[in-house]
Amino acid sequence: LQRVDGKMVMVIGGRQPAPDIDPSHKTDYSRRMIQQAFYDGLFKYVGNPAKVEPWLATGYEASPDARIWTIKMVKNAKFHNGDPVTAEAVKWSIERTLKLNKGPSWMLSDVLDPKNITVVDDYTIKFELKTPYAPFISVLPWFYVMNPKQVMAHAKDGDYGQAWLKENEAGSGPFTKGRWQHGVLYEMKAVADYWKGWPSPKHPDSVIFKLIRETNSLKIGLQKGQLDIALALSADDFDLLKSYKGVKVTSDPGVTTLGLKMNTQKGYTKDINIRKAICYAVDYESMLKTVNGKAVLEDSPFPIGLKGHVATKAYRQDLAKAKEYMKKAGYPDGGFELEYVYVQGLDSEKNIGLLLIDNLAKIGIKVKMVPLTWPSMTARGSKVETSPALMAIFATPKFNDPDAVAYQYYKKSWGRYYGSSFYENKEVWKLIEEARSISDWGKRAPMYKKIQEMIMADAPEVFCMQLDRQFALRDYVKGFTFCPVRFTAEVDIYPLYVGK
Amino acid sequence: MKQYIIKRLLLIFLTMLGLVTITFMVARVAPGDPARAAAGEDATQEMVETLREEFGLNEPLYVQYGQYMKGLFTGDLGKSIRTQHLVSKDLGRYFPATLELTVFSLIMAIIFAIPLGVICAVKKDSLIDHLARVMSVSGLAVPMFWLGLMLQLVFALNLDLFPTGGRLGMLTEPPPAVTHFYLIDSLLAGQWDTFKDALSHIILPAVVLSFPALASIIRVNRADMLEVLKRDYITSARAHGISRARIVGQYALKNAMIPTTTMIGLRFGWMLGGTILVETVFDWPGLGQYAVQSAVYSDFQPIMGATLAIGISFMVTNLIIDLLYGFLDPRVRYE
Amino acid sequence: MLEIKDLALHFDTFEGTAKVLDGVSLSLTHGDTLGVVGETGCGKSITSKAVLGLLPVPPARIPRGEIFFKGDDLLKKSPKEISKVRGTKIAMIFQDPMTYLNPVFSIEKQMTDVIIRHSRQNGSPLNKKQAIEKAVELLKAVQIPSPDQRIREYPHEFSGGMRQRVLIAMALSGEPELLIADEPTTALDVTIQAQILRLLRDLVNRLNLSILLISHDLGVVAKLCHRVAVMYAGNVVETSTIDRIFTAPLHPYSQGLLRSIPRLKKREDSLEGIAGSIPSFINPPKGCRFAPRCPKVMDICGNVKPILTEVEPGHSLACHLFPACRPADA
Amino acid sequence: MSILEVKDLSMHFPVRGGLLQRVTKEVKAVRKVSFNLEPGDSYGVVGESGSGKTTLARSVLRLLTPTSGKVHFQGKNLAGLEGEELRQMRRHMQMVFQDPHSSLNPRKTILKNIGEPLVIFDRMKGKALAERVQELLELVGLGREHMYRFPHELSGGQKQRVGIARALALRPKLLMLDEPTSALDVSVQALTLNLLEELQEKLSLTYLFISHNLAVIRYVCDRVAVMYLGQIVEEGPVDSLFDSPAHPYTKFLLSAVPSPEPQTNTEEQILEGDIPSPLNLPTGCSFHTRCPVKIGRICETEEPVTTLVGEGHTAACHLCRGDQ
Amino acid sequence: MNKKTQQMTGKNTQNTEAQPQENPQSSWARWKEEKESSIRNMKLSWYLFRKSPTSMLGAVIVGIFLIMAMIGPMIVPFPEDATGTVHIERKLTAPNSTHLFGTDELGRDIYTRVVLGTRISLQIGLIIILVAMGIGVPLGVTAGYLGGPFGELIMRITDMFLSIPGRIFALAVVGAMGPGMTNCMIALSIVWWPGYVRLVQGRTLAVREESFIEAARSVGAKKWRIIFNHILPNCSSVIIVKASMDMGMAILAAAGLGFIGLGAQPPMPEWGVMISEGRNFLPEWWWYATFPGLAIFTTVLGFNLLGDGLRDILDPQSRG
Ligand SMILES: Nc1ncnc2c1ncn2[C@@H]1O[C@H](COP(=O)(O)OP(=O)(O)OP(=O)(O)O)[C@@H](O)[C@H]1O
Ligand SMILES: Nc1ncnc2c1ncn2[C@@H]1O[C@H](COP(=O)(O)OP(=O)(O)OP(=O)(O)O)[C@@H](O)[C@H]1O
Ligand SMILES: [Mg+2]
Ligand SMILES: [Mg+2]
Repeated sequence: LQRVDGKMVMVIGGRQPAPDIDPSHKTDYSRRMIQQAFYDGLFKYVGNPAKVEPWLATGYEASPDARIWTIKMVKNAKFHNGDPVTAEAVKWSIERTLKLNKGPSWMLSDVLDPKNITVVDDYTIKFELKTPYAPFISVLPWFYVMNPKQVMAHAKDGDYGQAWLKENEAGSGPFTKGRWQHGVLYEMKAVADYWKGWPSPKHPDSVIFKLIRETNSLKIGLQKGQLDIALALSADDFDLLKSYKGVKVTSDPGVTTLGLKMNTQKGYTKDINIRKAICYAVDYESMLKTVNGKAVLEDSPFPIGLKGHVATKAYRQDLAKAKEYMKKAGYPDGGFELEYVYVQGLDSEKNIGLLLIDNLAKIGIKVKMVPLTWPSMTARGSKVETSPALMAIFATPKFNDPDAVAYQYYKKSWGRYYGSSFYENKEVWKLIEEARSISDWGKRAPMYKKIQEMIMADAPEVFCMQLDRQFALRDYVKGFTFCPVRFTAEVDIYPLYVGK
Repeated sequence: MKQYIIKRLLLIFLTMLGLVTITFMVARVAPGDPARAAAGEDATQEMVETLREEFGLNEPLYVQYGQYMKGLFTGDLGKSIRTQHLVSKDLGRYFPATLELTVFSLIMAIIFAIPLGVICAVKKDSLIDHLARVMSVSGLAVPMFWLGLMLQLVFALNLDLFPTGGRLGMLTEPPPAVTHFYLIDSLLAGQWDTFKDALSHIILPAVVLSFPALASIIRVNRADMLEVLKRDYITSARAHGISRARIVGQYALKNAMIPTTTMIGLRFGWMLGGTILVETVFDWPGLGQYAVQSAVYSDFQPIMGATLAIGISFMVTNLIIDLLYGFLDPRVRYE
Repeated sequence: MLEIKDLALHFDTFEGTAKVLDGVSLSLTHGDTLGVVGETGCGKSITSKAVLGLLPVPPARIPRGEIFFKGDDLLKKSPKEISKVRGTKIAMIFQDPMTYLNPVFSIEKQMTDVIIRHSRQNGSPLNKKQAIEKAVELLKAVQIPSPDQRIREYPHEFSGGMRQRVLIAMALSGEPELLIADEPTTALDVTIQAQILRLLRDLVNRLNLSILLISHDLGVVAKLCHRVAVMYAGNVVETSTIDRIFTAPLHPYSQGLLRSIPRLKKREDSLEGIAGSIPSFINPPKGCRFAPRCPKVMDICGNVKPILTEVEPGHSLACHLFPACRPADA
Repeated sequence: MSILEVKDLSMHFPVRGGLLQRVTKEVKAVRKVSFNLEPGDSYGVVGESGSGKTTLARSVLRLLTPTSGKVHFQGKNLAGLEGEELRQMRRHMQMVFQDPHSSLNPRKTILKNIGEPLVIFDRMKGKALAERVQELLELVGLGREHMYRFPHELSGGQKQRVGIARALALRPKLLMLDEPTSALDVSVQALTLNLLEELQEKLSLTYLFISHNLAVIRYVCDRVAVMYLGQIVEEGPVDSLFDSPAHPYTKFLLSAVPSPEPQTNTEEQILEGDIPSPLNLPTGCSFHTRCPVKIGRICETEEPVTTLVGEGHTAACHLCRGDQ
Repeated sequence: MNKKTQQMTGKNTQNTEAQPQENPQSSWARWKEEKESSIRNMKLSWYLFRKSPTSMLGAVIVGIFLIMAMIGPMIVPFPEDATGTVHIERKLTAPNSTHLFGTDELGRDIYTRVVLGTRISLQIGLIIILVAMGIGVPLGVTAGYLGGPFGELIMRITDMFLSIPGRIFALAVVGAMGPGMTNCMIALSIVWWPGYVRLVQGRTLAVREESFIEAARSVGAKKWRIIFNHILPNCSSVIIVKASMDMGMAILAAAGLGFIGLGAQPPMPEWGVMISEGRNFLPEWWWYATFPGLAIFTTVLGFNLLGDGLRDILDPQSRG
């Protein structure tokens, strides 16, 4: 913790830059951490398990068919330039995202036409969806409210202010933009009179998100107290940091799943028997060890902790069964090679690959590790013809509704990074369609149970594990809360404060 | 002379065109789909198409090439898909850092290497000569990134003499930009603390970056000094009774500097390339790191931009060095 | 004035010790001109460099011998003292004017450096401007056209003959008493050679210089010198006046040498030449080094080294054909 | 019939410069040179450095393609020959080079160096080749023990002998000797010159002997040509030319040679100045810039024509024409 | 010439004299006679080489690594660790008697991987150099000997490549083609060949001026004969010297690319990659990054010293 001119500065060290903080654009942990600091949404995810808490909203009403949603808003919220946050601004912001068709727009683009957002009064807004959509409220925390006047004042050539908003903010959140040095650091300054107030008077006056790409430097920084929080380290590092004086390491079960997507439409893995053999051949226990046990094995396509999750009959290492399935598939001794595609440089996925080489060798399958850059990898996964036999994918449900995960197995997900298995089961698809359009949880729950069981039986991927989320903080950093639907290394900096 | 410079600049220009063409072609065989990556993990096909259009990626190759070339002449190097910024803007942000590091390292290498080379040559086979030779052989053999890691461990962690990385301390404001070299700018602004901070940050990476250069400059300088000291004109200077100090420091050194200068020019280019590794290790927010990250992201506009920037500065340096020759060696003619 | 006595010089090479000079004795009186002739590699340059202490010290080594200059043994002087002798007492000009001028400095710089240094030693230091004036004067003296302009040029802008003139001018700048000229014309064309030789002769006459001229061309030596020393493989085998050597050489090597030279004035019927080549210095013949090639070789030649002895007034010789040259114990 | 007839041979080297590497200037290294060689002749060419002696030899041998002029070898014009025919012609004309050291491939044994022409032309190999090479070595006074050595293991004189042996390998009729002894010591030079004389007799060779050493030329040659800036300024039988030179340049050249005979050292005449650059040739008579007996404007403007000054003795000088 | 060789020459001359030449010599004796000079030259080179302790050190190091590359799998305790076996249970063990260099985060024996990495690194270096030579030498000879507009074109293109810092260009190439060992080798070869063109062209220009080339032409040798018999052999020493120096440099460059994640890929035990992975485990698990680093250092040092030594005996003119 640093003090400059009597002000407290908290420093978070992370590796991923945030070159573009436009809330209507693509987002990831670093960007969202900053967006969450600068902007408010109607709702916000808090707590573990994640709950949707009203933020700019005070409450909502839904029509019974989950089609029309009316939301009431707080009246005291104001943007950093003093403008009040009104329903008009909310409407404009959501419209902007949908029209630009970037970033989070995909969550609503299927169900919401920008025309059907109506401002009822200054602080009431109404959404009429095309189709019933039960998780509507769950996705709203992803849509931040921008100040339309401020943004449009900087708009150029009809770009909706995109060029400007990339590096500037027009929000109402607890922080405003401070020093902005691309590739080096981003500073967020606390808004002293934040409309919602602060949970503790000892909140930092400013927070610096410092880019430190080397693990080494991150660790040293934390150890020496130059950093207050270190993000995105490996399980080994977190274990090590625990032993440092003045450092505290948090660990919470997360909902991020690691799945090895198998191409179900092409090649050897088209055969369900091969897929099952692979699922039975993998040594799940060792997999846990690669992350020092900081994970739990998946027992369903849905992560444990997600609403609607039920334990299904999961695959565990059983070489006899694996061999049996190989025999069924017509390859009793294996004798072929499969590609394992993963993100180059991502050690956890690399380790899984090495484990696969080891495990699958036992049923006669050779594994060729193919590290690719993320763009190349998603490109390969986008077509049946190029999608590899095995592809490691970490996926975090974007909102706290089973649909967020179920949708990954829906036909519309084909070609997206999590849809690279090109899973096809008309029955499952129909169930997914149905379940998302009903608002009655009592009816939805059994449907999701069925979905989970059926997907598990089809084995479109090796369901591996759910990683625990870990953060390393200096021990005087208080107020840290964990929320599983946030991105892997994302910290909500609003509640942080300094205490003994 | 003027004509020569114009000719060289023209040559640089042509070379750059060739380079752009080659990198462009190479970049386009890439299997990656940067638009998809830029659109985000959950992007729909439609969203990907939107971006692809925005970046002009769905045009035929020759059209893209033409557009790139056209952009080049107006200073538009395209847009980075990873950072969403204009490449020219990114270059402006990161290149000064790289230049500062490289120039500082080069100066450091020269300051140490030339006197050492001379001393070694004069005191051939003495202890210092042997030491310097050992250093120069190992300097060329040690992997820079590894050396960086090791120095970091010793000097930053164990001895706590220098920071582990970065260009300035977190709380230090960069000095007002004049030259974009923090060391110079902070002095210009009279910010002594900032200067010290910048200096403490630059030393470790500069040592690593300059190590191979130091080694090879010592080698070349030593060898050339030895060679020159054997030359007839040195004998004749001695026969005319010129003092030893003057013979070594002037008569011989100026001659020996001719090949050494070539080596310095080569090393400068080599160092610019070396920043790729050093900046990665020391978190130096420069072009090398930018290039690496773009490469890892298959983001080719920035890679081309970085290649161009580094290529041009290397060629300009070589031009300067060639002009320096005229000062060192009157036999050189500029035609 | 200059007396070299029994000078031996060895080079330590990794193949062994090269005994390059094996007791060279020469003497030069004031105002005299002495030529040294011999085949390539016989040690002429080395001898002259030894006088001024210009040898690379390792590998070179002087195991015995003395070099007296006006009574002082130059070999016993410290490097500092010897550097005072250089240029001011003894000056030197070299074989290849192309390589003996520093290519990266202007003639002006090279000359004024030398001039200023000498003027300091003489106790009347000149400043830069005076030095330049003196340099221009010297260049004029060696007949360089428009010296005040050309002095600013660099060596490569000069022709070979002019470079040699510059070197001569530099050598003269310290007003030396002895000039050692190591093959000053070998690299030049005959017409240029004639120019340089005349220049040298004029200077010698005008400045009353003593000169030690080294050459492999007997013609050149004959043009400039009164006396001549014939060297073979690190030994002086015969010294005498020019006339004696050319008309009646006594040593078989000198004889062979003279019979090898084609003459311009009349057409020779046949030349003789000397078969074989100069022996290895690492493993030289035990006795007379010329023995393996000598047409008049005797038994003793292979075992005992002849001593340079005056057989007639002003004519010394080292050959067993003359019993006087045998060492006492043989 | 003359074995070699050279008529108006010129060789100009282009000098490139500027941005586009255009030809900006020309070095006129050989200008309109004509001479005849009878079988068994030893024809000498003398001149200062840069006067074009080597270039002349190279263009006669077609190692360079002459700019203009004719070269008839045994009545056959070489000018039009290309490829195989030219190669076949080379069999009869060989060259010995100035620097014995660089004229042998340092990576090949003497056997291979000498044997190369035999391999090329006669496809000899193995024992036959070794035998022939040994023969050649013995011809030049070396032995079998030298056959498998590398050039650097031989002395300068030995290397030059190897060079001669190689030139003789194909039993040529004409040998061009480009300063074959200038890198050698006098004692070795004498031996080499003797060898050359001997060989000429034994193998009935014709020599074109290039040298800057007038004494050597006098010793070896029957006829001699004096070159200055690419032109032959005087030509004639050796005795006539040496004893009564007609061209002022030849006179100066002869007087410039220091003679070892002490008594003959009379006061010589000295030629002032340097040889002009072949890039900027003087107009008129190219010697006029240095000529002390220049007769006036005619020398600066008009090229002198070659005139007969004695029996078979010609010179190109305005003065000589006046004599006529 | 040294004493020994002289004596040998003397002795041999006597031998040949003693035997009448026409006697059918044994083929062994003939061979000996023919090759005597070559052998003597080699002996001399070897003698010179041996005289220099640093060159010897280089040769020894290179020799050891070559042997390691050849018999690596036979001398390591856990050969399977290099191909993908994992032993999570012994992860990150400090160096001890079973694991001389400790183990990595998957329990693989670092000693094994470092030793087996030798083959990869040498292979990478060798292939890069061979490809670079394969492209550069013919082009260099062509440009140098034949010249003309084609030669000019070659040199212009070479200059173009030379005026780009190689590493950055290699980065661009691998970045575009995607990470991997093959692409890494392609990229490095692309940036490596121009050096050989320059070198060989320069050398060819120099050799071309030597009169033995003229001599060969005057005895009717054709272009290709001159190139293969005269030019190339006389370029060979500079090429060999450069190649041996470049081996080290290529290994370093490949490791550099491996380090930033664009070179060889797991499970290959490539040293650069190992350092790259190991650096995340510094300083606590220091052995992970340290030993591969030392391996690179030693190999490159070996090649540099060897190259230096070779240059001193093969090509004494071009130092530096
Ligand atoms: N630095 C050295 N190391 C070993 N040997 C040397 C060295 N310098 C000269 N020599 C040897 O000394 C001998 C005499 O050399 P020197 O230069 O005096 O010959 P020279 O008579 O001047 O011949 P030239 O006529 O060629 O100039 C030569 O054989 C040479 O090899
Ligand atoms: N390949 C070439 N290109 C350009 N100029 C050349 C070339 N070869 C020779 N010259 C020039 O032609 C002129 C004559 O050269 P040449 O070698 O024939 O002279 P030379 O009489 O043999 O001189 P030397 O006695 O020095 O051997 C010289 O000025 C030389 O610079
Ligand atoms: Mg000499
Ligand atoms: Mg010539």
